[in-house]
Amino acid sequence: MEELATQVTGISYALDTFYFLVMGALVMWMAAGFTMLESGLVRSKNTAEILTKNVGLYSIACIMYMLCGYSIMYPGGDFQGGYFNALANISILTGSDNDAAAVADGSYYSGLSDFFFQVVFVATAMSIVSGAVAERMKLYSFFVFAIVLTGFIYPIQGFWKWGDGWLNVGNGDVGFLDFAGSGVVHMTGAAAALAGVILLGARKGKYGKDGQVQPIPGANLPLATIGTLILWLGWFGFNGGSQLQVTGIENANAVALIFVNTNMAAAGGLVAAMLLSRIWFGKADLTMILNGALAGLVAITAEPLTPQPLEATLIGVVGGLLVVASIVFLDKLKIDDPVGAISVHGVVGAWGLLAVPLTNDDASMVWQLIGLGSIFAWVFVTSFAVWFVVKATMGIRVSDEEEYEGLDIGECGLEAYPEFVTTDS
Amino acid sequence: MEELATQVTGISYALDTFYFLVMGALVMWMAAGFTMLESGLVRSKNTAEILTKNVGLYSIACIMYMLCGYSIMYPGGDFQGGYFNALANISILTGSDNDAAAVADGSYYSGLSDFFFQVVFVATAMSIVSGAVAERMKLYSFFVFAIVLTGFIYPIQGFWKWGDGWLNVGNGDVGFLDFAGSGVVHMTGAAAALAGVILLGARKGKYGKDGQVQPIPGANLPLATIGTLILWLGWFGFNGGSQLQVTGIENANAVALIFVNTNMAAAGGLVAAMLLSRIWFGKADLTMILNGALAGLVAITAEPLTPQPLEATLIGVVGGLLVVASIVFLDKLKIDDPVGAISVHGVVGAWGLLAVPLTNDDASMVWQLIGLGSIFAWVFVTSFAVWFVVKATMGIRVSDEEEYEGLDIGECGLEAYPEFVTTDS
Amino acid sequence: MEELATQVTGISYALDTFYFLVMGALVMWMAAGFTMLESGLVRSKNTAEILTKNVGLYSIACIMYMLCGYSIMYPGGDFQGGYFNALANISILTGSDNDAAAVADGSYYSGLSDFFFQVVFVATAMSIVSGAVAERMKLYSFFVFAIVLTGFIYPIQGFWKWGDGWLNVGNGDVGFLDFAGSGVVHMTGAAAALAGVILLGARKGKYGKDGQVQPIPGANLPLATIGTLILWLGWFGFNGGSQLQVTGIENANAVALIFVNTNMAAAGGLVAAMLLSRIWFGKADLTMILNGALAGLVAITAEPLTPQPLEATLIGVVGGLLVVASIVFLDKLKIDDPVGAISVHGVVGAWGLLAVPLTNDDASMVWQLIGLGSIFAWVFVTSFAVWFVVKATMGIRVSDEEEYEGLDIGECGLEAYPEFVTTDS
Amino acid sequence: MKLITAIIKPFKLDDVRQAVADIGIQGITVTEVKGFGRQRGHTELYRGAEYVVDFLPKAKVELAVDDEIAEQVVEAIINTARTGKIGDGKIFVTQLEQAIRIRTGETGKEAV
Amino acid sequence: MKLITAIIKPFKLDDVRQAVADIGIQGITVTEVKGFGRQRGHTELYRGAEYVVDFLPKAKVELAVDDEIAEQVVEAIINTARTGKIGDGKIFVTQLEQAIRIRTGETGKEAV
Amino acid sequence: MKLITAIIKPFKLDDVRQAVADIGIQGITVTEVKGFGRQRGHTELYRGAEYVVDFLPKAKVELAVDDEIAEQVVEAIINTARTGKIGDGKIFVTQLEQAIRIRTGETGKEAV
Ligand SMILES: Nc1ncnc2c1ncn2[C@@H]1O[C@H](COP(=O)(O)OP(=O)(O)O)[C@@H](O)[C@H]1O
Ligand SMILES: Nc1ncnc2c1ncn2[C@@H]1O[C@H](COP(=O)(O)OP(=O)(O)O)[C@@H](O)[C@H]1O
Ligand SMILES: Nc1ncnc2c1ncn2[C@@H]1O[C@H](COP(=O)(O)OP(=O)(O)O)[C@@H](O)[C@H]1O
Repeated sequence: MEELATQVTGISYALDTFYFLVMGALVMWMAAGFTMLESGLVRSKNTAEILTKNVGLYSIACIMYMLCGYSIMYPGGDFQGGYFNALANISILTGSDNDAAAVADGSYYSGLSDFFFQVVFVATAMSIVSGAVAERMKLYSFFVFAIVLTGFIYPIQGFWKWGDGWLNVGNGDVGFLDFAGSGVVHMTGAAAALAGVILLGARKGKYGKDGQVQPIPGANLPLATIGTLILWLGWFGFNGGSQLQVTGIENANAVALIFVNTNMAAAGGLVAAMLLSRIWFGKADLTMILNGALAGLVAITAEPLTPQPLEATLIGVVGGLLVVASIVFLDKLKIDDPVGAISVHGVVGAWGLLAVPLTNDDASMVWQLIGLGSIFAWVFVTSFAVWFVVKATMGIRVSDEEEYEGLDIGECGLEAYPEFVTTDS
Repeated sequence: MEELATQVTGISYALDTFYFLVMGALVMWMAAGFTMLESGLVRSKNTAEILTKNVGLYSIACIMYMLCGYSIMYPGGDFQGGYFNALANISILTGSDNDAAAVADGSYYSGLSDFFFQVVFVATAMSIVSGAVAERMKLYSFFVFAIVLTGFIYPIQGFWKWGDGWLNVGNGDVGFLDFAGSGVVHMTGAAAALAGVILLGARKGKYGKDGQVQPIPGANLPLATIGTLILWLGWFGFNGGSQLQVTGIENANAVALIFVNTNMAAAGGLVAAMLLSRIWFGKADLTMILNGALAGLVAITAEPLTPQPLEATLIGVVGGLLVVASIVFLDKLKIDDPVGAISVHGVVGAWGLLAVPLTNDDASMVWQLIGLGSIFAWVFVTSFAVWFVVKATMGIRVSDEEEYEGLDIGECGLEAYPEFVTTDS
Repeated sequence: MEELATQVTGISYALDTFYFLVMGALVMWMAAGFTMLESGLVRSKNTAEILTKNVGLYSIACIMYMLCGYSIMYPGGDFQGGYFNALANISILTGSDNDAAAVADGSYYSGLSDFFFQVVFVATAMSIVSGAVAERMKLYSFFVFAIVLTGFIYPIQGFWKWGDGWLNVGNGDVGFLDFAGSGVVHMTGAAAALAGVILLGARKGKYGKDGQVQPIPGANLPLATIGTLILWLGWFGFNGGSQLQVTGIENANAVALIFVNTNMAAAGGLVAAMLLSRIWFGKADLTMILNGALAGLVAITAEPLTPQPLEATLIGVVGGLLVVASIVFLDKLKIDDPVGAISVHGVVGAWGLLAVPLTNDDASMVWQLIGLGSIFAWVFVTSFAVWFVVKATMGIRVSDEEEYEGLDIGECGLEAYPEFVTTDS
Repeated sequence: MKLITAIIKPFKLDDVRQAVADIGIQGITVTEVKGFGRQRGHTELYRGAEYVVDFLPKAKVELAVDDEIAEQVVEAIINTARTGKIGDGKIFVTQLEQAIRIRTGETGKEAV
Repeated sequence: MKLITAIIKPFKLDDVRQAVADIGIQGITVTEVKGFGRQRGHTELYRGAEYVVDFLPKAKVELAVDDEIAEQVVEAIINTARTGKIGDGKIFVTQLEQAIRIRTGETGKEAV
Repeated sequence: MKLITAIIKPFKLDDVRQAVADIGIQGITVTEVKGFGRQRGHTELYRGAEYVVDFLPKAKVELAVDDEIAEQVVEAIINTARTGKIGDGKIFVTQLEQAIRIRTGETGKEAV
């Protein structure tokens, strides 16, 4: 009997850990999604560089989060209020994990599986930045920023909510909810990107003398499309894994509902962006459509569990409409974002946070606004400061000649498509 | 003791649900496979449009199946014989799922996980159509058809077999078997495609004045190849998930055998198509080889569980031979199918159905033919009618100029590869 | 009670089987990774051929391993010392699997799931070869070699270690460890590749008259990048599945640690290669960076379980540094390897084996060297012999004209990118 | 000898090739070019902003021919390349001082 | 008539087009070419080995113009295409015997 | 001055460049073109149907040279581009009225 109970506990622990690892692997796969999406939406002469940026930032995020980010964000019981004390809590480096006693005590999955799941989230946040600053930023300046964001800026605000900080429900009368990170992950990435873009300026030639927008088409739309579909797949892990546990009827049902809602929100966002694009511009602009699907995904991320599937679809629809409008609007403000990252993850991330109270009574609109505002403010201000320092020291923008010639030659010394004849652009 | 039993039930339920969701996610990934396959096999000037079609149809399929398809196909106990009564059964919209009582009653996975798994199947069926009508069909006419197929045509025949309708084993002396849908999904897609292609006609320039075939090579074979490999991977979910349950030694063994057989059939189909192509044409025609692998997969889909691995390989081999012959033959009939979808999913889908009795005694050849014939007739006739109405009202074919210039500009307003210099074709 | 115990056993068996199948599917996905990586690193005129090679070899590997490879490698209890007796043990063909009695006896997952997991490993080993001999080898000669390697050469050395042969710990005082196959899989592939490359010679124009290296840039770096990210994802299955079991707290923790270490080693390898490339060449050479990530993965494969995450990172770092140096060095020796496979899988595979004793006391440096040497010697010598015979009979190298014109036309009769204008190279 | 350069619509290339081959021209050289002229390009759209792709793909056909048949060749090109719609293109004729076949070193009439 | 052929830096193409349009030239034909000249190409790096991409992308602009305005056109091109840096390119002028508009059959001045 | 236009096999381009550079030519302009001639293209196969890709990739080399060295340049090209096999290509020579270096405005001999 007791033996059986032990066996059952071992199975339950294994299932939750395995579920967590599979979900984490799906989120890791999102790195490939961002990489392809961005490499499809830049010009061919900047493609090798954006590829380098993406694989580089993922690796840097993993290393920084291991070295300090994770312990800042999840300081655990020993946390006394000081963020940097948290650096002491580096058990992740010693690879210790739950033993039978800990499991008996209620730990239902491997601590390392938690680390794995969390680390791919940081990388996601950082990936958002790379698209927005594409085609003009210095490679190594970008990496310096990546170190700071993934090691410090992200974990600190992550701690506020998920690390049981002041924004967490249960701490007093807090009613701020962000299930899988519309705010903590997506809006964070967008806020950091926005700060960077403001200091960096638009790509040469993007805005004409009289302010009109001069489109700079992305070079390879099949890549942008597979990137979007990779993200869509990975998002099942992103949201589905955020339930943190699958065993038990309720948890299993929850994960299933999250999968369905995540999928429906993306479908809704895509169709909405397609129709709006058709009505507004007269054409089915594929890049807008892809952004619409991503907007649906971002929108449902803050609360994929309380809406019914039809509601989830509508939350996605609003996301899809918003993103199209936002992209056009930001261009009017001359905020040049080659892939639409700020609109998809920032504007729609905010929408996701504000949509939570519509279906979840535990959230209050006031607290959602507080959460939104404080995360945005923290990330934007600190990021601005870091970008500013980097700009003042290393510089953040390549020379005009390098921008004209393409960053591939300048930063990577090679071309992404060396044999293909391209028109100069 | 009882507590332990409850815990075990919770784990079992979670494992089956989780398995179902993972399999479903793999099938969702097939959407990316079709998208890449098709975007690699059309000309560059029609690439953005086929990408738009694929992501659009997936989203439409999800929405329509949620709104009515699922309840038509699985009317449940309340079903009284009238298809449209089924529309009442829309509990999916309210997101209710199995509670402890239902689980005690025998529900072993989340109902929503079932919906998730099913919805990605509909999308698969519809994806098959988009390839066959590529490079000449109007975008929005296609989407109108997608609404009807995914909301009505597919679910009704799906109900016949999987929704416990008249084609289901157990209903009287029925001996029709279609494990994962060689007929219900693949041949359905192909029949709808065939009806469309007949009304649509061939691409300009595909057949010369004296009837000879003038090849129109696909623009990007690496994309076609990764599309095929994505489909191969996704098919483990497609067939493996159709076991519906993994817990218990027998189920687990069954899922393992399905994985092995699915893989072997694809390998067999690929090698067979390669050798036949080598002997017949003198060259290893990559596009035929890729179709061969898909043919192997379609062939084994009707029954991946009773064949031994070696038999599965041979079923795939026959599929691979058939598909090459079928593609050449359909071209003789001037049925222009840019990606070979009708051959892969239709001709080989039929072969899959007919191969079931070879290894499974529960199926009878007569009933396989009845099933094959009735599914094909239903889908072909209704699809033909719908295409016909769409043609008479909105039109289904773009103008000659638009076809010449490419659908990307006409339908999407942009180009898939704007910077790359291409030869006019 | 007994019923409950049976149920629990069924769940446990199902979870381990399911875990194994999911891990196997991830490894199968690596086939797509190699395919994309290689198709991105060759010239456009050889792209269709390398795609054909990759999908073909995967299929051949599956068939040969089913026919005889698996039973040679895992002869089971009946094995009497003669390798070819093993051919008798072909229960895989009859699809029998564990019954309740066998499970009671300790079989904790489906035998077919084991076959599935193993078969994708062979394909991995063979994939390594195709990259190194790219752009000049005859297609069918390559396939002949694939038959021999996957059916015989690989399984025989695989038996030594994993099939409980003379290299396996527990057999006397053996202290050779290779957890997931830095040696058994990766170095094996590299040794076979090296033998082929030596007999094949360098691509025309790769080395100038005075020995200087004349780079032949790969045509499509986004493909190379997504290939690398696919491999990265698949590697979680490769290493994570090699734990063979996930149930139980210890196993679950082990799998989680393996995921984390695998990820960290890749990140470490990538960053190390990037920095070395920056310092040495002055630029962030993307192709080196991608090889760096793969090197990290190969390095950790021999022992992903005993290092702490930080140690895993450092093992990856050394791999990343080694691979850059090795690629430059092999070019000095005029060993022409278009994708760097020999460096990534051979040189770094050896490093992986030698790194085991650093963190695992069960391994001895002497035995690691014995294992390394005997695997390398066996594979290199037998492969050399096979290549030699193939060369003497069918020939292994295409004619100079075909090499100049590209293998796509010569072997496949079509072009990978027929519409795109490319510069002649 | 004359060097005849014709800028034509790309889809007329096969017909033109056929027509000049019928007259006995054995070789031509074709370049993909972008034409700017009275015929306008098309409008594209990207993320809500329109822009004009103002060139049109054209094929430039170059033929070196003997003086005697130059006129005939020009006629043949006009007849086959003409659609009557704007953008049909231009033919330019220049004097060719010398033509040499690299393989044989033949010059003049023999070379083309 | 004259055939003016200008090899220019690609990013100057729009300006040149504008300038000649201002003079009344209604059509031009542009080809992407590789230029080798005093201006050097750049160095690339691939897997540790350097190599020189020794050509530079240039745009070749061809215009058939009436004799009278030929000089003016050449001036306009020089003025707009000049950056003063090495690699600005060349202008070549040849005699054009005949120009024909395919659509109408017009020749000479009317054709260009 | 002369404008020398050579249609050659692409893989001979480097040799030709070297050869004319040795004579002192400092600049050339190269275009990728498709050649149709006595040399036939190859057959491709797609999904069971054969078709002929009937053009061959060729490199068109254009050089503006001073009259005095024109012949020498033509010789050099012939010597290096010749393989003796069909398809070696052609050289065309036309009279160049004027050549101008955009950067400096130099004309004639100085410009090339
Ligand atoms: N003066 C010119 N010099 C060189 N090329 C020209 C000239 N005028 C026209 N072209 C070429 O001819 C093509 C067709 O000219 P266009 O004015 O559009 O119509 P049409 O041939 O009917 O007069 C242009 O796209 C351009 O390539
Ligand atoms: N003799 C020539 N014949 C043909 N094209 C030439 C000649 N000389 C130069 N060019 C072209 O002009 C371009 C610019 O020449 P270059 O010598 O680099 O600088 P610049 O124009 O300042 O003299 C070259 O890239 C080449 O395309
Ligand atoms: N009359 C011509 N006018 C323009 N280009 C020509 C002419 N004849 C041949 N060419 C070009 O020269 C190339 C070689 O010609 P081809 O007849 O194949 O062989 P060869 O050079 O040995 O006579 C052709 O591919 C074509 O580009």
